[in-house]
Amino acid sequence: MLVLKNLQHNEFLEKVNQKSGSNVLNCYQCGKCVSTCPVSGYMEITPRQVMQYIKLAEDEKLFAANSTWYCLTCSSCSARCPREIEIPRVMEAVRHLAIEANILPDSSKIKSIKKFHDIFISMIKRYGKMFELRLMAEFNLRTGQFFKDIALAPKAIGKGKLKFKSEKIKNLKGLKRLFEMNQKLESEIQNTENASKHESK
Amino acid sequence: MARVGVFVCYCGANIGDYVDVPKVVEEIKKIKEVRFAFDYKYMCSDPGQTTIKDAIIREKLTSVVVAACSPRMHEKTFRKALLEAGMNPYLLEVANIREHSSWVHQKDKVAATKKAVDLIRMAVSKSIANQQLHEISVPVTKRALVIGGGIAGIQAALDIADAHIPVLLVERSPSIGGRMAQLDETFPTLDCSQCIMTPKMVDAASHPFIELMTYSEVIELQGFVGNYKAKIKRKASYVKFDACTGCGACWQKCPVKVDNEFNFGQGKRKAIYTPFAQAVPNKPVIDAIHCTMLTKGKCGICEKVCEKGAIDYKMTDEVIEREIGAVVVATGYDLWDPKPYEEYGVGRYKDVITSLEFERMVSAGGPTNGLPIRPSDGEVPKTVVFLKCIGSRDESKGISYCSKICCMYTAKHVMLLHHKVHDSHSFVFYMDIRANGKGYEEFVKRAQVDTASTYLRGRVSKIYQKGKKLIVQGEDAQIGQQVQIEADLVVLANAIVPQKDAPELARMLGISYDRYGFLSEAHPKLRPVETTKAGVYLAGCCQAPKDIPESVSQASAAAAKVMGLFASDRLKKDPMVSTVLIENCSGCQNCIPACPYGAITTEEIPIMRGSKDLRTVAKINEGVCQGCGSCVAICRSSAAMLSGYTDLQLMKEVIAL
Amino acid sequence: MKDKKFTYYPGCSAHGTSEEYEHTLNLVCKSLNIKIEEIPDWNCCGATSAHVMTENLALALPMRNLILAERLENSTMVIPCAACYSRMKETKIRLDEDFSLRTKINSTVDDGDYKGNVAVKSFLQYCFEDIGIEDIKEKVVKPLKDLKVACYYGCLLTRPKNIAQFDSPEYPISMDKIIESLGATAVEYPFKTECCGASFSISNTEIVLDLSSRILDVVKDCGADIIAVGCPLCQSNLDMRQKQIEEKMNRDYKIPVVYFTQLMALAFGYPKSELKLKKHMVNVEKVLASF
Amino acid sequence: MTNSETLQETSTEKETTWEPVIVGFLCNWCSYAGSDLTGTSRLQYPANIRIIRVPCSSRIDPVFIIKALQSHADGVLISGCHPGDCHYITGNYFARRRFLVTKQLLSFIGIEDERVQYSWVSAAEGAKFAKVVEKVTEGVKKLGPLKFLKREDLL
Repeated sequence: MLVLKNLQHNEFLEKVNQKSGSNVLNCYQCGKCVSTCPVSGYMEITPRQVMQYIKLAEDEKLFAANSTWYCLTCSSCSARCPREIEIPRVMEAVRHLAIEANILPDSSKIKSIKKFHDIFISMIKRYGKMFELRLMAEFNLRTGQFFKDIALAPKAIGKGKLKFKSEKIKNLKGLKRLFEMNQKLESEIQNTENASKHESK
Repeated sequence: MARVGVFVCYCGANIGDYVDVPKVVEEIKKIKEVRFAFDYKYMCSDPGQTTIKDAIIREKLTSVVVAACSPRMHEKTFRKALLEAGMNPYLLEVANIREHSSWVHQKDKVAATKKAVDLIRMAVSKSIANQQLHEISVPVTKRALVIGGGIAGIQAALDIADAHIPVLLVERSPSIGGRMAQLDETFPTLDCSQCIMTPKMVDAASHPFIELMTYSEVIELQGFVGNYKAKIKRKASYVKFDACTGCGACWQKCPVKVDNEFNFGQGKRKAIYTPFAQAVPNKPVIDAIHCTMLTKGKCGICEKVCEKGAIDYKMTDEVIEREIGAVVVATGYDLWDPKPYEEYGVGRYKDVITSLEFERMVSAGGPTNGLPIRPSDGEVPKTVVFLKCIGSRDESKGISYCSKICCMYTAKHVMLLHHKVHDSHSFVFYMDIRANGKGYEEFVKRAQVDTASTYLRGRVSKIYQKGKKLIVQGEDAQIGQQVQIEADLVVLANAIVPQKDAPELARMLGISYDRYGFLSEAHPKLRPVETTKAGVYLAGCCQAPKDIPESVSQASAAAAKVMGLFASDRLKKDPMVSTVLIENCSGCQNCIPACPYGAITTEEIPIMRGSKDLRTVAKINEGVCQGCGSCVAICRSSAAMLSGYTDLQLMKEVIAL
Repeated sequence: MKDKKFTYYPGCSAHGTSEEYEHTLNLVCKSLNIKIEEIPDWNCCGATSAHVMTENLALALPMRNLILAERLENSTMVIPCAACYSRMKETKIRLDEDFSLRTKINSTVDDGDYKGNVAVKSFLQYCFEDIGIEDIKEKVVKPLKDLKVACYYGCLLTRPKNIAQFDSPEYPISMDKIIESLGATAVEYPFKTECCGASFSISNTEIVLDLSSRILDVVKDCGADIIAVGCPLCQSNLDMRQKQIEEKMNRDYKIPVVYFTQLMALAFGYPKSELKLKKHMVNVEKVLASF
Repeated sequence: MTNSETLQETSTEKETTWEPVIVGFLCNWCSYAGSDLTGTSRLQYPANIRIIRVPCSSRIDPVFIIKALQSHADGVLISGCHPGDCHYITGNYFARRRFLVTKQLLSFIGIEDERVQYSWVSAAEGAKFAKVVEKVTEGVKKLGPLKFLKREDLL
């Protein structure tokens, strides 16, 4: 049974609202998002339920679910939401909080999705640009699925779809700095948040 | 020399405990205009009032100040006392030393006392400037104007007329009956709308006290409560109603076919037509846009076939003027256009229809004689999906309010479908079921159980064509899963919205309306049928979404209000209204736009007595004036004056400190 | 027609999977006398990963490009890739309406001096709004008579509606209008903006197969010969993965998936050999044989 | 009329410190009713305010405000119905516009903003009225007595 605490000060809700720019309290559970979402069938907690969990301040439950990682940010839901909630950005907010809290769903799928994004970003960091082939290769290697899409690769390469050449951007230094500074920003925000948390406690 | 009497009340302990009353009296006695000051436990009690009356006579008082509770509480009481002592009641001033002193400064008796003294001093000073005022009384024209011939309008008209008060019932379409005439059966009893409606329509048309004006519109309302002047435009019908017998020869012979708007374009009507079979009056009008005789001058068949010679192509609009005492507005509602729901393919898929289109289909007198069909191929639908809250409760695409009746009529549609097509099945997508009326919840239960229909909680996200079927994609929130239905027909319960021209009407009548365009009542709870304009009342859906019982009861309520208004031959009115000192008036006319009630006009007066040269000055209609004083504050030459709150009175109050 | 000029942001895939998109875009602009000025030293906008992982980086990466773009003298910045376009536009909008956020992120970019004076448009939007159907019609020399095209917009060209601020998020018609102006027929079908699975292409393939198959099914039903797209991800999902889908769902589509620019170039009279049709997995030649 | 002395003497009994006098012009339908509600709900507020009842805030002539400041008032509060709720449909809009102009005039002749304040108080906002009065009183107290405008020959 889920035991509900006094929700007068729902920190989780406040954070999500602040990050997403929408007010989750507007949700009246009509379910149009679920019926819209192309992947809601794959989600452990459907978008409609996500909204409710946020209202109930059940952050861990959400962090541990695959839902926010499966969101494709296709925005079909927000285009149809009668209460004009930017659901993808709510999902994003929850995901970011999960990353900050460093809680991942215990599923290889999610791990591989996250891996993919990590590789992606690290590549940008290294080259300033992205190369599908290297991305695919690196991803498959790191996730130990050496032969995934092996059928596609040669054909794709043959058709010049996937290139071996890799151009770098000139101002890589600047880009590195950009990465570092943003990292700092993120951590600063977290620290201040934690600080405020301690104060409130 | 003014002789003011001051009466300070202890109000038991309410004032006595926190204000040093004897001290107050002692202070007040120092004011030289104060002839008599006296304190008493309960001034509002009989003995209290008696002391006031006696003092008035004994001390020949010129004005009276009662220091007690808020004037909003007992001003009337004490005014009566003055009257009974033969004194003009408006020579009274009340100093509010309870709500404004003893109750709000309970911790500081000295300050409270001091304040009480000041408040009384101010009242005394003002009362000296008070003048004798006399209740205004205006005559009443005992004729009511009812705008709109739907069920609300008809009900109001009948109730008023039954009290032997003449009623002018104005309807802009060719027949009365309104929306209700379009309905098949009505919830929660499933009695046939026509059967209960038609008798009332006939009564209204034949009632000796009702003057029915169809195909007409109210275009102007002048004047004030009890004394309105209404201008009504009678649109050219090209048919002499007095001559026409409604035999129908004309519309049978008319060659021009037009989409039937009464059935939402399902089926055709002629260019000369009555909107529906039971129309009242049962006399046709010619639709000037489509009639070839009026557009091209060709045809003229109806004229030939009409034995009574009732057709008159030369007819023009005429404006009729009537004196009116009160107005009941019952202009009804419109339906929200669901086009913004692109995801439902509204407009792209023929078989996605609105609730009222479905209503016409299943109604016996409708285009398909009561058989529901798929507009695309005319086949009888077996699987029908009903979607609720289309436009309602949807800030993004529609409006944020609940349309109130959709839950009920959808349940009704489910039943009607089941009755007409036994092997059909209904799916209903809902967010909440709102069945808060007598017998409503039971009705919904019947719809769910007796017809074995499937109610699904959730909103549909997408509808698309696959072969002949419509794929309806939604969520069943109970099981928390996406569901898909292969439907033959989809019915959208689209929202109730105000008539498009409701704001125009409101401005013309001088009443207010809300952000949606619904006409506003004077008070949401205690004055639900009145408007802020005296003598103008509301009935039915022009004020907010309502079902039939509510519309009818509000109509009767409005009728009762009209009767109450007409009960006396003259209307009494608070004399605290504005007047113009014409000798001061410069004729700048700044006051005219300042008046919220349009009570101010101008008049020409001689520059000086006997002179022929005229000048323009403001003229205030005390019947219309509500006494806000905007004109007074805006007047540069202090010509406008608000009785009871004159500049002198307020100024004296200000400087009395 | 007076000369037009725009700032061009290719996006990473333009130099990889979708070079035929960029190539034909150039051809199209050439025959419309539109000058193209590529942003010097542009960087990846972060799509589709940055915004998944972090908030600031997802804004900083596009912002750098926006700043570089502002240094060129063009009023508009045009982006072929729907994903890049979406990130870029969202960043712009959020920076423009939130000043503190703007200054915060701006400080992380090398000599950042963001002003917000460059309009961001997808190439589709640019064709529809800035070039205009009429001017496109004028240039058509080889009408694509009775070619039945299913215009597939995907998610990001018209959504989120407050970001894209273009056409309809549910039932867009801009590409259809363009295709019609080329003499082809744009078929009516209900899945114009359903999601193809996008970035899951690599990391979560079976979802992509599932979603893309739904789209291909509907397109097949509506009797289209070919799918026109404006997004490299959609293209690769529907084209590269089509065979896999056919195997998995044992269906038979064989529907070529091309960029709408390729069809424009074709109609503008460029020989097929120049359209890089060979780059597509599903054979295109058969369908376009008659042109 | 020399009531200033009596005023002094009543006040001197308790405290010798200066207490401001504030005149409140309240519209009959919202703010005056609201102030009554403050009373009936026994909410306490500073005793400095002297309330004058007018039918509508639009009745208030700027001259009243100036006159009040010229006589014994150190501050003025004007309060009417919330925008849109005016009992006289549009009265409070007129009042608001007129008040803004008056404010400009007053600040031009050197009257501090806090001395003359405007507020919306509905018939249901007893608590709000108490707050408003506190706010005004505090503001005026800070500024101290209003001297230079005073005149002795009133009327």
